[in-house]
Amino acid sequence: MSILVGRETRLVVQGITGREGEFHSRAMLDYGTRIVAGVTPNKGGQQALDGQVPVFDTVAEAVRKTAANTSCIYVPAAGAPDAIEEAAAAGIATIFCITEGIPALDMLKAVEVVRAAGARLIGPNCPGATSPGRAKVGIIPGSVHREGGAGVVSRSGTLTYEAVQAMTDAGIGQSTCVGIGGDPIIGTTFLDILKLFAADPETNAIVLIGEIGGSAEEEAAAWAAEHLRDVPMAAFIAGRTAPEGRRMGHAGAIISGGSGSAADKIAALEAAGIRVAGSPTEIPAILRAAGYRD
Amino acid sequence: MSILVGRETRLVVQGITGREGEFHSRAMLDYGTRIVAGVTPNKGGQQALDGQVPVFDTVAEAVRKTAANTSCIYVPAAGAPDAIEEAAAAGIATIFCITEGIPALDMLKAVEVVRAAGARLIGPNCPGATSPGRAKVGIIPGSVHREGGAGVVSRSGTLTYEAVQAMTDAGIGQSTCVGIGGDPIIGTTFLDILKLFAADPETNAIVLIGEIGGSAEEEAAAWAAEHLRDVPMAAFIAGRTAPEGRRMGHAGAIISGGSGSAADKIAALEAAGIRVAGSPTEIPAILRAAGYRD
Amino acid sequence: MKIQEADAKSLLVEQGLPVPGWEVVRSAQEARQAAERAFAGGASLVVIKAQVLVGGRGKAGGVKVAPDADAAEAAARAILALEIKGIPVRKLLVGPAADIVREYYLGAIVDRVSRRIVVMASAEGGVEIEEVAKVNPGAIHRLEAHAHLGLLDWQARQLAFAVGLGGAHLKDFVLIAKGLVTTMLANDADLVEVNPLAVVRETAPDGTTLERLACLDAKITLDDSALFRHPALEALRDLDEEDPVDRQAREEGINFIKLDGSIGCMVNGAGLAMTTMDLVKRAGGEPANFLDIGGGARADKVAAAMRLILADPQVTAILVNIFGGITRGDEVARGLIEARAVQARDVPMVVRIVGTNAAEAATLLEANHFATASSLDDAAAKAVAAAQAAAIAASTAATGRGPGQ
Amino acid sequence: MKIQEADAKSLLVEQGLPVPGWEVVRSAQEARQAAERAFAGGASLVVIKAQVLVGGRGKAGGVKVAPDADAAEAAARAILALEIKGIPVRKLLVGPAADIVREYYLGAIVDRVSRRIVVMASAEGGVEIEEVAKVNPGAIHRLEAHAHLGLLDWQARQLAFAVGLGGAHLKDFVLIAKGLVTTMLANDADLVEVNPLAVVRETAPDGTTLERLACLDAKITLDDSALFRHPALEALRDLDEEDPVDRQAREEGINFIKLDGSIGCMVNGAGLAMTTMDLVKRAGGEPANFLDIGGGARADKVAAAMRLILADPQVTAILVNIFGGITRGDEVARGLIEARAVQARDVPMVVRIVGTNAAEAATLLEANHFATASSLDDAAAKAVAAAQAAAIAASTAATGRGPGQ
Repeated sequence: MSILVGRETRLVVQGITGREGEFHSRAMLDYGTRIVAGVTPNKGGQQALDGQVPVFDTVAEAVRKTAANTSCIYVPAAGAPDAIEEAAAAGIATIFCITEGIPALDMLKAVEVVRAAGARLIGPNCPGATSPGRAKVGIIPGSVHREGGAGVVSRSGTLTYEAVQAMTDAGIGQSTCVGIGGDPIIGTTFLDILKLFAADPETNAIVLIGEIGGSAEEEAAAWAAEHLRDVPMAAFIAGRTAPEGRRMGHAGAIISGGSGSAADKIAALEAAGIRVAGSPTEIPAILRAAGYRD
Repeated sequence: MSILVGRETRLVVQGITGREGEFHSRAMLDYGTRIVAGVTPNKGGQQALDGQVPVFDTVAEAVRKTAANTSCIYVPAAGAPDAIEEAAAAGIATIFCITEGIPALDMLKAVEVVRAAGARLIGPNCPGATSPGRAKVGIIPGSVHREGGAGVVSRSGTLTYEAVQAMTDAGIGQSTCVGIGGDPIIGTTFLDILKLFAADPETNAIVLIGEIGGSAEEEAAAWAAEHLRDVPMAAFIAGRTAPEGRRMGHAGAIISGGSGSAADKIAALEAAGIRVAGSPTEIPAILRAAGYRD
Repeated sequence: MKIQEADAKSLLVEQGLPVPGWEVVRSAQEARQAAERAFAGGASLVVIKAQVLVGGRGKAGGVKVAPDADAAEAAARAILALEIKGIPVRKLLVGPAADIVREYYLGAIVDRVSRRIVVMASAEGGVEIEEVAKVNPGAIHRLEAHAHLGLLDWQARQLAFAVGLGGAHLKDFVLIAKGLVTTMLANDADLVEVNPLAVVRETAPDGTTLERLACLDAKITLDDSALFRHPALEALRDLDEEDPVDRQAREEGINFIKLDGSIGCMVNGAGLAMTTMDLVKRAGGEPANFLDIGGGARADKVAAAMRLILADPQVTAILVNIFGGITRGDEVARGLIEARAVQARDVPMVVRIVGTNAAEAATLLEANHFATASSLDDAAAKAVAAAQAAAIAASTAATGRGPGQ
Repeated sequence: MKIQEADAKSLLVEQGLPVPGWEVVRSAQEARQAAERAFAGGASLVVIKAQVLVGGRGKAGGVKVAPDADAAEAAARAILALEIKGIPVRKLLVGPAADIVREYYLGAIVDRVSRRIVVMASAEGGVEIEEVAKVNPGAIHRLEAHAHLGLLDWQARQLAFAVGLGGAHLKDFVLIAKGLVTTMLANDADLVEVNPLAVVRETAPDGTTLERLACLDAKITLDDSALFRHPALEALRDLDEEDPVDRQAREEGINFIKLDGSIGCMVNGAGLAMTTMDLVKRAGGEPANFLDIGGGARADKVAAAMRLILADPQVTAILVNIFGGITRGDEVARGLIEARAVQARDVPMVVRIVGTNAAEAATLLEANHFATASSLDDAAAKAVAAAQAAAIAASTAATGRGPGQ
């Protein structure tokens, strides 16, 4: 098993004929992900990726003809909320939105539509998810992974690669690595992913990589304290040196009104019995110290 | 038993201090309906109906303090959709909206809100419902009723009284009489009420009183043909002489584009094995001929 | 409320939709001048269309195309001489005729069943959509728009691909389809229809041609219940086509529809009013009107309703049917007594009042010598008999002989 | 993007909210004239407020009240002489001072947790809401508005009653609360705050007084991601308060924030950039900036980033940390080589490039004699060492003596 993506994933890529969409679709295919369809309005009938993937005008048609169950969106910010809503309405169960820079109010609306449709949205502004050896959806480089039993969840992109690479180098493989995205309004939170990992029999340890802004890490810590006492965990929080009131690259990474600081998050995690690494390279040792065995 | 209203009804009247609201609330109290609260913004703390009913500023407060589960709305058209949404958000399970003349687009929005809240809306532009001997909510004169086993559902007001009086005069009592309203966009349809009657052990016969416009009678007939074969039924359709393209008083009563005529509806009902009366006074005889025994 | 094509087009233009230009004229001479302006603007043909609120004007000869100003004037004269379904043509729309490549249907309605806005599109445009629905229902593509969301981009695209308007026209179709729903929401319309929506060929000044989408006809029905918040739209009501009695009824707050029969009806409640008409017909008579005095009517409203009924010279008998709930029977009786005291002509009247304060009403009616009835069936029969007696009396008066003589 | 109080008030006025008049001035003389106009308009007191984007101006002496023009001019001069949290005051708001009866808080935010618009109200207005949240959280009443629906009437009423603004002020409160959310939706704001919302006493020309609600202060933060669709709002960016380097970074499309340390950082990815800063600090150094070159950066962007870093004279060492995913390591290496070829001053640089095309990058860097590191911890340590060496060298140069001498 694994969460969110796996061998049962039948992927439709929205925006497959764009530069980003095509580049990453190729990498996903190379990794072994089953891409069953692409969608680009007005390019229906074409074949993408050297004839490997049929392109449709609408997600509904792609679902009807290919039984796609998962979507990955590389559509530019102005069109991405519409792409999310189209996927949800077409019955896609799991929607990854890689797109960065979507206005927050657009996302509030898209999240309502996704909720009403009973779908799951990961992102936006996220790197996607990889279940090593099974499938990857998004933009995480496949090379950083190793198959194993540790689940990784992160708000970040390259920081996740860094942490995962450190785990792989230390011999700790991953069940699934999920980037939930750096925006303030995202479809799936740390807490949601912790619950999925908790229910996944092949995930035996969890790594949480947070950053300044909001209180999602604190909520996750509170839940973990109650429900994940027996699961070896490690955490890392970026932004100990970030100044208050400035947005640190990610739209969601800002300490405001005295809340959302790294210190608060670290305190909450430690209080929940989760050790917080000073550097991503320390994560493997913390996991082992917490009882993780490969 | 009965449907929608009964001894378990704990009613909050929205607009209780208005002329209509006060007049009908008094009649409901006289009938024995348990009115636990009234709501009029800025009149919270007052007592309505000679001290018999406490008034609150908001429905939420009324629900919190009186455990109201049913609402009846006498608020003017401009404020009625908001009143419906307030009731739904406050957790009211059954909402009757008596108000006439609400714009259709406002109702589309209110219906979405009610759906999302999982509540039931009856109306608008409806006379309410009475479960004889138990409770009445709305404006149907209590005097027309008699306790019994026939369920009545109607799009009309005074026509319903006429039909129910004819039944009462003929010795056929009612389990519940429901007016679903004469507007094109209503919260609860014939079909919804048929399903409730079908599930009610004390309803042994059903009378459906329709009129021109829309296709709700046809849908109800199709369902009845399949599910109510064993239930004695009678119907009446108003508007055999109505000209096409004119709105006959009710916003929903219009034959347009060749659809919604009385002839179509009568044909559908007869095809479903339901006899359609030529006059409301014939309803009792049809019910008895269909096998109804008091 | 129905509004004229030209007004509907104005509402579409307000939302940024592509509608070819037009003028509204009231005479053949004005039509000629409008046509001349269209020709001067580069048109090679002009279209002249009757502006009436009833359907079927095409079949009735109410739409013509003209290649020059003389022909336009002649066409206008011919159309202005028409009566379409009993409505005399008083106004014309004149504008450049489009060079149509292909016609489509696009419409938005407030749908009773789904309780959503339903947007429909079809590649079979230019004909009545009800006809398409009967003959080839699969040709109509429908989808539901949430009133809070309007039509979403992906929904509009889905419709475009369904009717074969992807490719070069996709962007414009999305704009137009969304604009239809925006027009509906902005004006509280319950129907907004563009039929045909057409791909038209246009020639640029340099001689190159291009094809684009245009809304060639428009039909909009406004929600009467929402007019209170659109005072500007109330001005679009076409008083030319409204019966003066209808207007009077509207101003009195009475639901009134004039029909062709001889038995005037006064009822409280719309469903009961229709039923009363139906029972008049069943008893062998013909209702002269639909009239609902509404709930809780007082004596003055009853008197006003009586004036409306008596304004129709065809009315030879009156049936009053009141089931008192909110409405108090004695109030109605008082109104009837007042009305009869001042009414211009004497017409037999049968009154049935039951429900709230029926006993008081009965006392009043009896004291004032009104004919009454207990059941609705009985009341209808008596009213029909009275009308028949009046007809016989009238024919006797006309021929100078009584019946059977 | 933060905007000034006066601009925030303009956005509220656009939505029809009651905001007392004001003028923005840049000198004490202009302030005097504005005050004279306010007194001529009937004000008995004027308020002069510093227009700065940082909080706490009241405590810093940035808000004063004056009873006459002389006092207003003096107050303006005093405020214009202030620096508030390091920001010199350049602009003032001048307007009639309200006669405040009672203060409230009203605010709307885009809430991360509920993923709804959360509207908050409190009867404890005029103080920082974060303070109220800590001291008396029960005094803050919250409710969620759906982004598709906006704030509904009943929700606004509920808030009004919760803070004790029913009665005579109910209608105005509903208008203002709904207007706050409308302001948010119309401008893609992620925060709209009125603090205080106040009941103010006004005296009519005839001497009668009345009380009404007014928005006395306003704070709005706009969503940077949505500015592309609000070109007019981009003009509200206060360039006076923006560091020129920040502006340059924005124009280059680079996420850059200047800090106070000596080690310049260039990283791809925001989380990794923060982590790099954190590790610099952990290794005993101080980061000079946050800099994220974004995904897939090419050589020219790398060169631009390098210019931004070197524009800071405090930078004595540079740490480049790239984890190649979309970003190709060799592209970054080429950018670094180009940048170094033209750069004005020579600063030690430690480069770590892993991931996509790391091998090619390593070859390029080695050929060009760059100092490299394999792990991030190692890179941070080396950069800190280089900065410390530079500091020692500088102090040696300054004193004319080497270390240990």
